[in-house]
Amino acid sequence: MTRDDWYRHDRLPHIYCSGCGNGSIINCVLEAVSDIGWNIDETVFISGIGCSSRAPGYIQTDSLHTTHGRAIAFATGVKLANPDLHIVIFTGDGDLGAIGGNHFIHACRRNIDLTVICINNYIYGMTGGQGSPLTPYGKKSTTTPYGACEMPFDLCNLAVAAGANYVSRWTSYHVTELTKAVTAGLLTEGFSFIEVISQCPTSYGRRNSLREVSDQILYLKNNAVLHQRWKRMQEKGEDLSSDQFVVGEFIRQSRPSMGVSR
Amino acid sequence: MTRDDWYRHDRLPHIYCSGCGNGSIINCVLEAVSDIGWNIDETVFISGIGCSSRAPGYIQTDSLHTTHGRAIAFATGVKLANPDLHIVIFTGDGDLGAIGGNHFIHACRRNIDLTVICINNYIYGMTGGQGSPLTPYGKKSTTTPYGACEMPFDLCNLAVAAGANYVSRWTSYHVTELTKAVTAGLLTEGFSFIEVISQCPTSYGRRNSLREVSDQILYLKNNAVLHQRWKRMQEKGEDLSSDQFVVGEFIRQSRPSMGVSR
Amino acid sequence: MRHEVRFSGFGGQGIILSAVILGRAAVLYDNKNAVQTQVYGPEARGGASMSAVIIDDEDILFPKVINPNIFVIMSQEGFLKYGAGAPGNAVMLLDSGLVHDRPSCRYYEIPASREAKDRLGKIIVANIVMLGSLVAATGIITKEALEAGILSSVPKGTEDLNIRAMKLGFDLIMEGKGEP
Amino acid sequence: MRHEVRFSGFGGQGIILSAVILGRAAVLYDNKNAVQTQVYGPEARGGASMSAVIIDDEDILFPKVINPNIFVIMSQEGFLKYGAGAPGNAVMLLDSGLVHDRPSCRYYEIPASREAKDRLGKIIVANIVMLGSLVAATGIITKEALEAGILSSVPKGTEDLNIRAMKLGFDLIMEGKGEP
Amino acid sequence: MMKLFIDETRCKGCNICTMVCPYSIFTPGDTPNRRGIYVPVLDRPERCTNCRLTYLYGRQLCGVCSMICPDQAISWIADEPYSARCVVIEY
Amino acid sequence: MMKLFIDETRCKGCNICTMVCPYSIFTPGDTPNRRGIYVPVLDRPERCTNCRLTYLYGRQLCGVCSMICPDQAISWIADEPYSARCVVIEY
Amino acid sequence: MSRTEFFQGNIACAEGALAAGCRFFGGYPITPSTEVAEHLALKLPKVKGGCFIQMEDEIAGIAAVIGASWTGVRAMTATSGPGFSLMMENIGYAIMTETPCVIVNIQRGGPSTGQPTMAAQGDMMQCRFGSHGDSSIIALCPASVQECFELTVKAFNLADQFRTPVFLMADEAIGHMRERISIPDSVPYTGRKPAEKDTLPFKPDEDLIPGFAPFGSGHHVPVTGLTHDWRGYPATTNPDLHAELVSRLYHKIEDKRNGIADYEIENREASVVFICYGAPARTVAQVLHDQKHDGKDDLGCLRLRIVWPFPEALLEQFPHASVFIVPELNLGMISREIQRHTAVPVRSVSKIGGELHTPRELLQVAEEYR
Amino acid sequence: MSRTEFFQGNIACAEGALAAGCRFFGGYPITPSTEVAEHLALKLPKVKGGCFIQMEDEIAGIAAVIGASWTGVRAMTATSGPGFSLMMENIGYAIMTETPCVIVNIQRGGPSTGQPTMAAQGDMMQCRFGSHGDSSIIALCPASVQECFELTVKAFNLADQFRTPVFLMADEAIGHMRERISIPDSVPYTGRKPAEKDTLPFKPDEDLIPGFAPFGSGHHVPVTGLTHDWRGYPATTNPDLHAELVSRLYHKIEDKRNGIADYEIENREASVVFICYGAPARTVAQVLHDQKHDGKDDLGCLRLRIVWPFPEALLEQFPHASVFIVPELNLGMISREIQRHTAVPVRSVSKIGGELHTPRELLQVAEEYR
Ligand SMILES: Cc1ncc(C[n+]2csc(CCOP(=O)(O)OP(=O)(O)O)c2C)c(N)n1
Ligand SMILES: Cc1ncc(C[n+]2csc(CCOP(=O)(O)OP(=O)(O)O)c2C)c(N)n1
Ligand code: SF4
Ligand code: SF4
Ligand code: SF4
Ligand code: SF4
Ligand code: SF4
Ligand code: SF4
Ligand SMILES: [Mg+2]
Ligand SMILES: [Mg+2]
Repeated sequence: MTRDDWYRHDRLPHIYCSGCGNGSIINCVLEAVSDIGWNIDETVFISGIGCSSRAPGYIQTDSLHTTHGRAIAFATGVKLANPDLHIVIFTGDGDLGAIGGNHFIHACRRNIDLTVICINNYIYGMTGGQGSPLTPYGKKSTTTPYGACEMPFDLCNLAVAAGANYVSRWTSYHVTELTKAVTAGLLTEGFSFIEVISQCPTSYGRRNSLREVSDQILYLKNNAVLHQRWKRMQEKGEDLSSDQFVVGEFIRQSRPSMGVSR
Repeated sequence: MTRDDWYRHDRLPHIYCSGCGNGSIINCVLEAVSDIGWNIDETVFISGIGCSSRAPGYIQTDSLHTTHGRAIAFATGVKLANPDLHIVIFTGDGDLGAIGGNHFIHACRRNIDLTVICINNYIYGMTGGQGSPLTPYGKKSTTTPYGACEMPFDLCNLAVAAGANYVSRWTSYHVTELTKAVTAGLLTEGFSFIEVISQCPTSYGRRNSLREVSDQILYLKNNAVLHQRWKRMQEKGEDLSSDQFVVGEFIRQSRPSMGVSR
Repeated sequence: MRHEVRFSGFGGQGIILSAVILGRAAVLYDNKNAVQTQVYGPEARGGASMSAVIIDDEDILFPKVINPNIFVIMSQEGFLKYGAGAPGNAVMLLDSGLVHDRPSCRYYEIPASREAKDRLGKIIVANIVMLGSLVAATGIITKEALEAGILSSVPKGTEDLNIRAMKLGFDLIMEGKGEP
Repeated sequence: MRHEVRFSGFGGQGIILSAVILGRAAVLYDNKNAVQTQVYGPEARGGASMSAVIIDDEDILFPKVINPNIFVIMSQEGFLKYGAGAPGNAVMLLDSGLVHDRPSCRYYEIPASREAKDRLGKIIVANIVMLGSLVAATGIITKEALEAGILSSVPKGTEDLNIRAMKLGFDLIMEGKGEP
Repeated sequence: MMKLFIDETRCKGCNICTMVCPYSIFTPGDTPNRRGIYVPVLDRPERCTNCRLTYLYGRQLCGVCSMICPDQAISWIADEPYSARCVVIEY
Repeated sequence: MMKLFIDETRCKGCNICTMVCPYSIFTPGDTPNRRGIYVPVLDRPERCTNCRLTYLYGRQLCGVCSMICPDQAISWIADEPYSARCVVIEY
Repeated sequence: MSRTEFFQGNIACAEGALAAGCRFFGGYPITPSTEVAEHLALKLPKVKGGCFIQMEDEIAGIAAVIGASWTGVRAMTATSGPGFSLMMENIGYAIMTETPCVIVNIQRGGPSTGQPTMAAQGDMMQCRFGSHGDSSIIALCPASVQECFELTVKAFNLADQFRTPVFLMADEAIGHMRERISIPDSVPYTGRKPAEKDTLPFKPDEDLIPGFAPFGSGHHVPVTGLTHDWRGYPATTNPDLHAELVSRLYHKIEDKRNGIADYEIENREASVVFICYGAPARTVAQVLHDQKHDGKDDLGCLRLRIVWPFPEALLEQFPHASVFIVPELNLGMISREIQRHTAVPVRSVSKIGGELHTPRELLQVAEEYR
Repeated sequence: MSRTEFFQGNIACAEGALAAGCRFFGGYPITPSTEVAEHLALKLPKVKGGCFIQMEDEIAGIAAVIGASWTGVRAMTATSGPGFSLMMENIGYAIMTETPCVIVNIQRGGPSTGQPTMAAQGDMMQCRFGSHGDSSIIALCPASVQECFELTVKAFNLADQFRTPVFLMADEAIGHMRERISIPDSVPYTGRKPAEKDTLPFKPDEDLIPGFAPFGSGHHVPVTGLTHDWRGYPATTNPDLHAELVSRLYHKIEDKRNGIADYEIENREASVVFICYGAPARTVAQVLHDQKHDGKDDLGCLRLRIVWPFPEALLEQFPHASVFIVPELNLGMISREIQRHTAVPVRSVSKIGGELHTPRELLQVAEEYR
């Protein structure tokens, strides 16, 4: 089976805006599952609510489009009740980082065998552009009209601190690297977390002087700093610019995990 | 005013079991606020639900004994609506670490000017001894009759990763150090988090071969490893024993904070 | 007399804004009553967006459009979804470059997008061109009210452009360009 | 005949367990009906704990104690809170070392804690001593049922100790020690 | 041989493909289709590594455009081999 | 001078005080009070640093027992100075 | 003096809050209520003492609002079905602790995520019975943009007066439509009755409501959601105290139900009487307006602006009623309540799916009884 | 064969779940329901395929249960008021997605944290109306330890049969008391109707209920809480689809209400009729038992074991009733429902605070009507 066979073609084209990064990310995830060769009957996609969380609806498997923020909690039940199922979660910076934060850190702690793809577009896309806990300091949204005055989370740091077995970050531009990271996450026992920074031209870009889709793509391309390089920068006492972010793999370990099929 | 003046004497003796560490910790916190000399009219204690969360009820100030896990969210409203109030939160490992985890990490992220005292007795005391997300691996509780099979959180790590300005850990045995840590937390702008490991003879000790209160006190005394020593151990490649835990100050910084009275 | 106007097009064309401007102009500057409503929903994102305005001299009780008698259509999908069923006695203004089909009622072909691009250099104001044409063609509100409505609705710095777009809309009708 | 038994003491004395054993014994080994209830609540922690058992040959419909006629009291606070109001026709067994006051009904003074400590070396089984005395004094269930009830309720390895405690309770009554 | 193909019923005209192809095979379209979409046009698609070499190597060789196309609009369909002609490859 | 004082209406007999005093001033009680509590007894409380020296230094000097007593049962009340007598301090 | 605007219902609601002196908004975005938050995000920071915060979820939103209210400020949140469900526990806390606050629910189609962008009145029972335990609350239903403004103001006044959460139960149709609104320079104001010095903080006055002592005012109020006595101290195993407290919380509102009723009656002589609230009232108004054109006048209407506590005495205002027709955008919620109080047949006209009843649909039902 | 035990209601409930084949418990401890979880924490790990998990809160608890249910296993949670309130959003999700699951609520005194250790029936309206939007559910009320067992079994059967969340609405009095229970070797079992191959996953059969296709069975079911069509695809702006779906969810239960009714009737000829459920039924039973001793027989009783959907046809079983006396441990919740359906006067006898009505109290009320 190829990536294309995993799509629910009768639901395409999807509802995403033109230039939205979500579609690229779904491609990468499906590429990874088809590469690994998971059985489509035994793979379940689960999500919360948001543009990003609509992803499972376009995939030809059993899927659970749940309530806002709760995908991981639902998935925990699915996985523990049937550890033979492979479970991938699609979520957003709002769904996971705001309302769903608790389920997130608890899943990391339990190291339950799930893979979470968090599409971080810095904004609540679905509801029209409110700030999220990932909206960078100073950036505009409909609920931060004067610029966000709260510091954002670093979800990867949080996942590491909470105990996840696999953590990495890429962007919707880095499709090749992302596909590899997702593959690694899927194959790691325990909880895997992949944050994907993505463009939302409709609700984020146009409010933050990234008018065109291409501006956002270039932003992702130019501001991604490789984990290894960041380490070297730190050693030299250098700091990231306010737009830069670190990409790469942050941890891969094997703390005790739950729900692993034997 | 001395510590004693902060107590609601008409409510003493409190409901805590004989030998429970909660009372000692309240002493330390009140010692700290009276040391600093906060005005009793402008100090508010806020808590969730649990034995630990009953603490504010014994203190002669305005107080808010809220719903389970939500103390920080309520406190956020109090503080932002009136930044002149000093706010201290009492919570437990269940209240903060289980149901209240999301409010916790968000408050760390926002760095809102609150001080949180989390009494970690490794158990849900109030409801009679169920496991909490802090119950150490393998330990018994009424809901982990075969020993906890989930890894516990390190709340201090989590607080640091989420962005808190002040984080430290002590125990109900270390009353002097604890009082100093609380004082430091109260005086730090932004979010301060002090975890206090404490004995619960009724619901934890007797299920985990710490039958007597004295066993638990000795446990706290003997297994606390000072932060600095732990660093040296790490350098030497040594590990903590399964009973040991690290105490001391983990961070004191001044990231941007919210709700600070000007 | 109750007028029910329906706007449709695709996301980004400013369909909603057109309706709001019309309603606001009617209420604030023409002293009429107006109710503006619209279709929300994610489906509106890729597909056709729709907004409606009811204008009446009397109080507007039932606030939803029942029998729209004026249509402003700016995309083919919008036409199919919201314009194709227009009753015989309706009037339709359509962006002739974007709508391929034609209704069975009276209609005006307004090359709004093309003219906006060619004459004003900004395709983004095509909706205001359509508004101008609408008012010129139907007189549903006064031109003065429309102008005031536009001025109080568009972002600072774009007033001039928008007024020129409105006038372009007037002209396209006056020049008889739109006549069916 | 409906009997309503009320147990009270402080936390840690095994007040609840006593009641459960009595109820279980009645139901499983004496083929009677029984309902056991208790007071929960954090206030019960430091203060007096209370548990009640209703025993009846018929079905027990209303499950709460209305007029307790048998009291087993193991602390002064328990006495004040749950025993002091005992009606004249009631019977009370009290741990004479722990309860200072005396009721106005018939009562047995059982030095259960002291005897448990002195004779069995374990103050923890004072409640079982009281249970033994209760059954010996009132015959509310058979001694055999009580023994079976205890055996099926106490932790493995403590059976012998508990049975000895029960017998000690019997003896204290037989020896007339508790007589009022 | 394979042929690059843009599914017009899916493409939303975002032009991301025009930014990522190492051979600049995609260029922004300039006329809207019936849905009002400016679908990119292909510039000498036979230059695409994937088209040329996938069969040879028996696996996907680039495919970045197809992977990044958020609307699942880019794919390859089988095609008869191109007749020999000079292909200028621009790096 | 001050005098160490255990409030019997509060003490729950946990004996934590008996573990922490550097002078072992508290020792576990052996008879229950009316509430059934074994309140610790004080062994030569005049040895307590706090009792002896707080007035002298104008601040709390030890106070660990009082701070750790979970039941707010330990405090100091004013007392007439002890009459001179030999105090053996055991370290 | 007043100014005229062409506003959405949601914006009018936010403007009403500002006019009422609301100084704190804590919430979480959700369609179709988000514009309330967005407008306050723009405006509150510009008002002295004003604070807008987007919390991590709705549970935290209402929690922050309750916390803010205890500092003495007027505070509100806005949400829709899913968020409203999440608030239920803390709403009960506000009831139990007698914390004034305003909760706006712009109702959308449920259950669950259902129809995020469509109108409904499906949470009318939930606002009354959605939190565990016995209680009573106040719920207002606007039928126009103007009323979104006015009833928001009123909601704050009632919240302060009764020390209770008050719900503005609007719906997507009213919240999202734009129409004429006239915004007055000043609005009615009834604040919290202050606590007298040295009174017990939860000891009620004769009106069953205790005076309010904000945090920081030296009253040292211990607030708890546990059953508490007049001092605020927990007393969780005392049946009498619980019965007294919870009955009082119930009666302080329910006893006034016919007094605080806010309604419009049209044609008391009618035989066919519509009872309505919120968006369907617009359809009913159209039908009643149209009957005059048709030269008829046997249709009447009771329109409720305060739906809970339900003012059942109003049902007697129609001595000739042969039927009560109750159009609702749900499966007949307030119809249930009406049935309890009257012998007149109640005809529930449910419509779910997001569209309003058309005038024709209601007329057809009315015809059946003519 | 069966064995006799002396169990708490909560333990009986857990045992009932095990007997019914429940293999998943996800929950969060709360007094007075915790023993249900604790017992299952002990037992489930010993059962093949059994899984107990304590989640981070009640929201996650019910979420995990719903997730587990989609793998085809029987799954449950147990809670009390505050936790129940938190579950409301996801309960709506279970309703909308037609996910069978059992939710045990051991009711305690509310609102808010209220009286954690005292008995109440204050969540009876909440279980019916606590989630946003229109819906219907099934609620069972045990009045003895034996019924805690039996009705838990029945709850699982009804959940599977109707593809809906089913509530076991017990109370602290029943949950915490210990009494005789007889545990049979096997229990009635009605499982989920399986989905036929290649049918649409949400296309109902004639009984209005679609067949169930568990995850992993190759049916590729897209489950969503949004309004969806028969394929499970979102269709959130289609009024007709929404109306069809939500009406069906309502009617699949409500239409069967008089059929699935589970009740006991005593003395159809009575003039004074008690209607009761749960713990107060014990008091009523005592009163009726005692009247025989007094040589009277004018008291009758309708005891409901299934309270929702409300089987109103049963009210007609008492042709001579001059009053319905409804003792409840709340301020009169089911009384409200009864009032809707009958012309017989309804006398609500509320008791809140945690204690049961005494036989004398109820007798006194009955005397008023004798
Ligand atoms: C309980 C609840 N609160 C709020 C909402 C409204 N809501 C839907 S999606 C969303 C935000 C989604 O943001 P994110 O997860 O970043 O997804 P994106 O749309 O940006 O991909 C919100 C707040 C909801 N559906 N349910
Ligand atoms: C929503 C909700 N869920 C559950 C409970 C029951 N509950 C009360 S306290 C508590 C645990 C408290 O544990 P912790 O915070 O560790 O406090 P401790 O008693 O150990 O000090 C729980 C689960 C509740 N009151 N509310
Ligand atoms: S709103 Fe943003 S995230 Fe949502 S579909 Fe559009 S571009 Fe993508
Ligand atoms: S149960 Fe544990 S935490 Fe609670 S009062 Fe008793 S000892 Fe303290
Ligand atoms: S990336 Fe895909 S959707 Fe975007 S323009 Fe290219 S083909 Fe079209
Ligand atoms: S596969 Fe690679 S080379 Fe071929 S068109 Fe796509 S991006 Fe260009
Ligand atoms: S520490 Fe306090 S409560 Fe404990 S024994 Fe000593 S005086 Fe009593
Ligand atoms: S203050 Fe110090 S020295 Fe004095 S009794 Fe207490 S612990 Fe001992
Ligand atoms: Mg997002
Ligand atoms: Mg704890």
